Amino acid sequence: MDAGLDMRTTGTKSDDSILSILRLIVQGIVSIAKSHWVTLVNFWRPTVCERYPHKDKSLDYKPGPGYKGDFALITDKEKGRLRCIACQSCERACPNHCIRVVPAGKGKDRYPAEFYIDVGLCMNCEICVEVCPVDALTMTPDYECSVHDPRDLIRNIKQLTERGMEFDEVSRVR
Amino acid sequence: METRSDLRTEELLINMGPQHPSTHGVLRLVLTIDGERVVQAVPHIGYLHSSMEKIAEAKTYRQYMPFADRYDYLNAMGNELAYVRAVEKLCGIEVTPRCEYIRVIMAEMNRIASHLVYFGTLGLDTGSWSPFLYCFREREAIIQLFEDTSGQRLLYHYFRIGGLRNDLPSHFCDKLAEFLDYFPARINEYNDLLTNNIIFQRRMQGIGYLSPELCRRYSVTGPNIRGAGIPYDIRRVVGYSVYPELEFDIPTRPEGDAYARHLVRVEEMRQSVRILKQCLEKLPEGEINVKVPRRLKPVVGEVYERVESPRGELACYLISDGSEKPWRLHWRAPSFYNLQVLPELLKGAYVADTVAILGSIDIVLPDVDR
Amino acid sequence: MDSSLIFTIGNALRTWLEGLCRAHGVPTLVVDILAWGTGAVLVVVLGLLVALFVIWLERKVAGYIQTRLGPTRVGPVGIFQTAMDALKILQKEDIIPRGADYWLHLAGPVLYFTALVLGFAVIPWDVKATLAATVDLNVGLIYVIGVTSVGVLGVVMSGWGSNNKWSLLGAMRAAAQIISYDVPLLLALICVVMVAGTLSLTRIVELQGSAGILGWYVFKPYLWLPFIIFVICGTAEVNRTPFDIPEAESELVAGFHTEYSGMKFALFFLTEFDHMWFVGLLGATLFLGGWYSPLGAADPIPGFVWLMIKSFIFVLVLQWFRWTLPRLRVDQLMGLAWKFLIPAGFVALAIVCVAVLFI
Amino acid sequence: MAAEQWFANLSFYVVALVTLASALGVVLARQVIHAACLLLPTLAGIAALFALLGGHLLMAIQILVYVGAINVLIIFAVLLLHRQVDRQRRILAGTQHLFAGVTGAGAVTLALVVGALFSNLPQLVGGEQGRFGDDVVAGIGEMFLTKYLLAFELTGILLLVTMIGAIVLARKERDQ
Repeated sequence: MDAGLDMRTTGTKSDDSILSILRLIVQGIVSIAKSHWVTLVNFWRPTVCERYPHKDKSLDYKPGPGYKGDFALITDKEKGRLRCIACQSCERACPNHCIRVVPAGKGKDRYPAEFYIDVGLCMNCEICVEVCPVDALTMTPDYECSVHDPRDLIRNIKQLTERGMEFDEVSRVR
Repeated sequence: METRSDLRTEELLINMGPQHPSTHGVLRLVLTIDGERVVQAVPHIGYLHSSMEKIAEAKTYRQYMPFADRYDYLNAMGNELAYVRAVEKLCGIEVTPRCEYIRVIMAEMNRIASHLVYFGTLGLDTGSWSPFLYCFREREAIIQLFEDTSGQRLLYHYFRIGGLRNDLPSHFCDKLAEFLDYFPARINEYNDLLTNNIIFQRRMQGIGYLSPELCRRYSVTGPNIRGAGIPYDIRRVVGYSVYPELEFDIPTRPEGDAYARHLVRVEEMRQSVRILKQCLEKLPEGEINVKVPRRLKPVVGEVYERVESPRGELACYLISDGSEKPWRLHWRAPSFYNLQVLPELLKGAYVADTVAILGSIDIVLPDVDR
Repeated sequence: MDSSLIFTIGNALRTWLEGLCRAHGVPTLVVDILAWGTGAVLVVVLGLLVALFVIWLERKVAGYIQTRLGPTRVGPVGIFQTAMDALKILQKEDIIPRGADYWLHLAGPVLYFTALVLGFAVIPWDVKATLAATVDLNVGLIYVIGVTSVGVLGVVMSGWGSNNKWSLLGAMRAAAQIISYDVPLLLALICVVMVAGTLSLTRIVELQGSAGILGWYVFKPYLWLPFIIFVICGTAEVNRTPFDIPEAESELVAGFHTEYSGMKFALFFLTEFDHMWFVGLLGATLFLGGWYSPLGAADPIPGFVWLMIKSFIFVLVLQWFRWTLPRLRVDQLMGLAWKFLIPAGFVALAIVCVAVLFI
Repeated sequence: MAAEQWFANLSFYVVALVTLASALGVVLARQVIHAACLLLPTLAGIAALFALLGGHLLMAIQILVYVGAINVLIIFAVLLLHRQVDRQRRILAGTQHLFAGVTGAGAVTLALVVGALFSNLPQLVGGEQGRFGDDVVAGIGEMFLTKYLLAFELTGILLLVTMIGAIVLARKERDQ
């Protein structure tokens, strides 16, 4: 078996005596038997598949809080309006320039008239959430973002507000 | 290859890649082969070039953080560590002990995950399919912990300048301890399946010989140089972070062939388990973040910060001109240097060895091209 | 030994047809030709169906070995997955690469498939399987080896005809491999022939059945070494891991069938899995007592079913090999054949000589 | 029995035609690889002729040795050869039409003559069986070890010498 095993490189000499060949055969059989034992053991181990689009109860996976998924804008439930003050910090901080905020109103009543996030461009770094001075923007454990048309990846203020209804605070690791 | 002068066989010029299942990405190797032997191999790189270094010049120090994840995607935590340490050194920021320990935990977990991918893909390269799936099963445990901690599964953006995104989740230490308990037994199992398998041994032994001399000439680092018998490990040589407080060995093998490199990586996984166990024991309580100014403006100057990535010496070279953005950033990416030695290793190898040798030096193509 | 119902019906049909022919003055040859044709079609159809099943089995076995599930979507436990795949592959475009040698590109898969189907002609399915295409050739074993080794020509043709260097490398490897592994395989089979004293597959099975389960050749200690050689060479003949170097996804990008698509690819695919089953059939015939039941003569299960069960044991073992072992290198493959298996074959031959003479 | 004779004759003509046509192809093919591949139906056709004559052993051996081994080796050699061979053959191509005509005519004549000779095929069916009875293999084996022992052994020695010679020729020069 060691025809092409060129020992020039390692400096050791290949030993061609009958004894060493017999040892090689025995060693080979033992090692191959061991390998087969490993696969046999694993044959009976539980499978790790998660049949993703098929959601049955035991397999339905939900990432924990703090997962960097789709975006949401949090609504201040007491005041009945978005927390966002359209300060555009997130827009400036985003490394990929995938956020665009159109502010409206003046002073204390400043609010976002439009809020676009291009999820297709986003790289889930969460910098925008961190720079937000009023904790208005959050990333949610929502990970199913696939669409047929890339234009559908641009989130607008309506979608973001709707998703944010489930959240009172920024989603964080606990 | 010496043949008789009157017996001429045709030499074949053959393109391996950029679309080839075993080049670990879009690497193109132009092979001149004589029968099954490789006469000459020329790697062509750059198919994945993505201006990772140039991007830095247009981003602030904080904004560049997520990009640091992205070029060596198997070692995202390690890349972040290199970048974060470089910036902190530039700004003179000292992080808390707990933060240092968590960073080391993350880097070592990432090292295990990266070596598992290496182990599995080397199995694929040599024609064995099952190790790949098994390794990914074990890797999944680590990835799950990363996901619970950083919110992402591959490109984490978990480290921050002066700290971390958040503290560890409550179940982290128990889960990790559980993993560390069963993982060494699994390594033994996979050794039985692949490493000690006689076919695999015979395929890997004696191919792709890397001499210490060659390592020095091409500045090969990481498990590759340790497989050639030189105990060169940045964790020991520089002793950054909390590594001097931890006990671990630098595994080396004297043979210098592909099999030696493989054994070194397998042993490194065990050493990482050892480091992680100590880290869990010693993990101090306390804050994870220190106060860092919102607008980060380091002084004019430059730093060169080295860490040990699973592929070798990973360094971040930063030059600051005093503004919010780095004037220049350079990655000393280990894969790039390790790949350069490939033509030397492939001379006289079989076509089948080509993929095995390429697998054994363990490159990540985005890391090569950046 | 019960022959199965199908064969009984077939034989009755045949007798009736012959009577009909005689009554109307039509030569009975017509019935013969009809029977041969029917049998041949039956065997080919059976082969294709089994190939679909073996592919499904392979995916399931691979799945569970790798702690996955394998196909689950089409039909219960995904049993119709491969049938659907076959339907899909039928609709695919038949791509012929630019610069390819059209006729060789076409002839390759056809020859590969034909060579295998020819081999099925002499497999003894059951004790009275004369209706099926089974021919009790008195040189059956040589015929099987000869015919199946023709398949490699198909591989070489497609490798050359694809105008792809990887395919060419695969073809060259395949040619070298098959020629090398035919030698130890023949040596192992000669051992069986020496014990049986005949080359006819039907006779070999009958000889094994005469002494109950212990009469099977696999239970004769002096035939263990030939049996092991047969399994190893059988794996090599069907180009499966660890001997799949002509295909070698990770090196040669699937080798000789890289450039194939659609039905031509399906032919390669089906033939490969059918070939595996064929090796199982051959192994069952030569070493595991063919159609004989391990329970003895009073067993109501038809012999055909037993043959299937035995051949699928081989198939499962080959699949287990595949999902466990890494691939050999080209020189190691040759080294294994010439340095280990052929000497081992001669040793086995010597042992069997002594055994035949003195036992 | 007339029907059977008719069937046997028909089979013979079909097989003979295929064999001759592919043999012609071997000579006329423009590319070496095509010629080598066309050897396959030629040799297989001869095997089929053996089968029609009842010589099953010869048929099996013909397939095993000529088709399975020698033809594969020929193709293997073609794959390894330099492309120059193609160019040399193209020089022949100028005279090809004349060549084709002559060979074709000859082959058809030959086919007719052979067909006429074998038209009483059923008498000849069972050639081997006729000689050795039921067990052809044993019969031929016995012949080898008795009547033709010397020839058999000499052939063996010749093959051995050839093998050693081939190994010596193909051996690589040892590195100093």
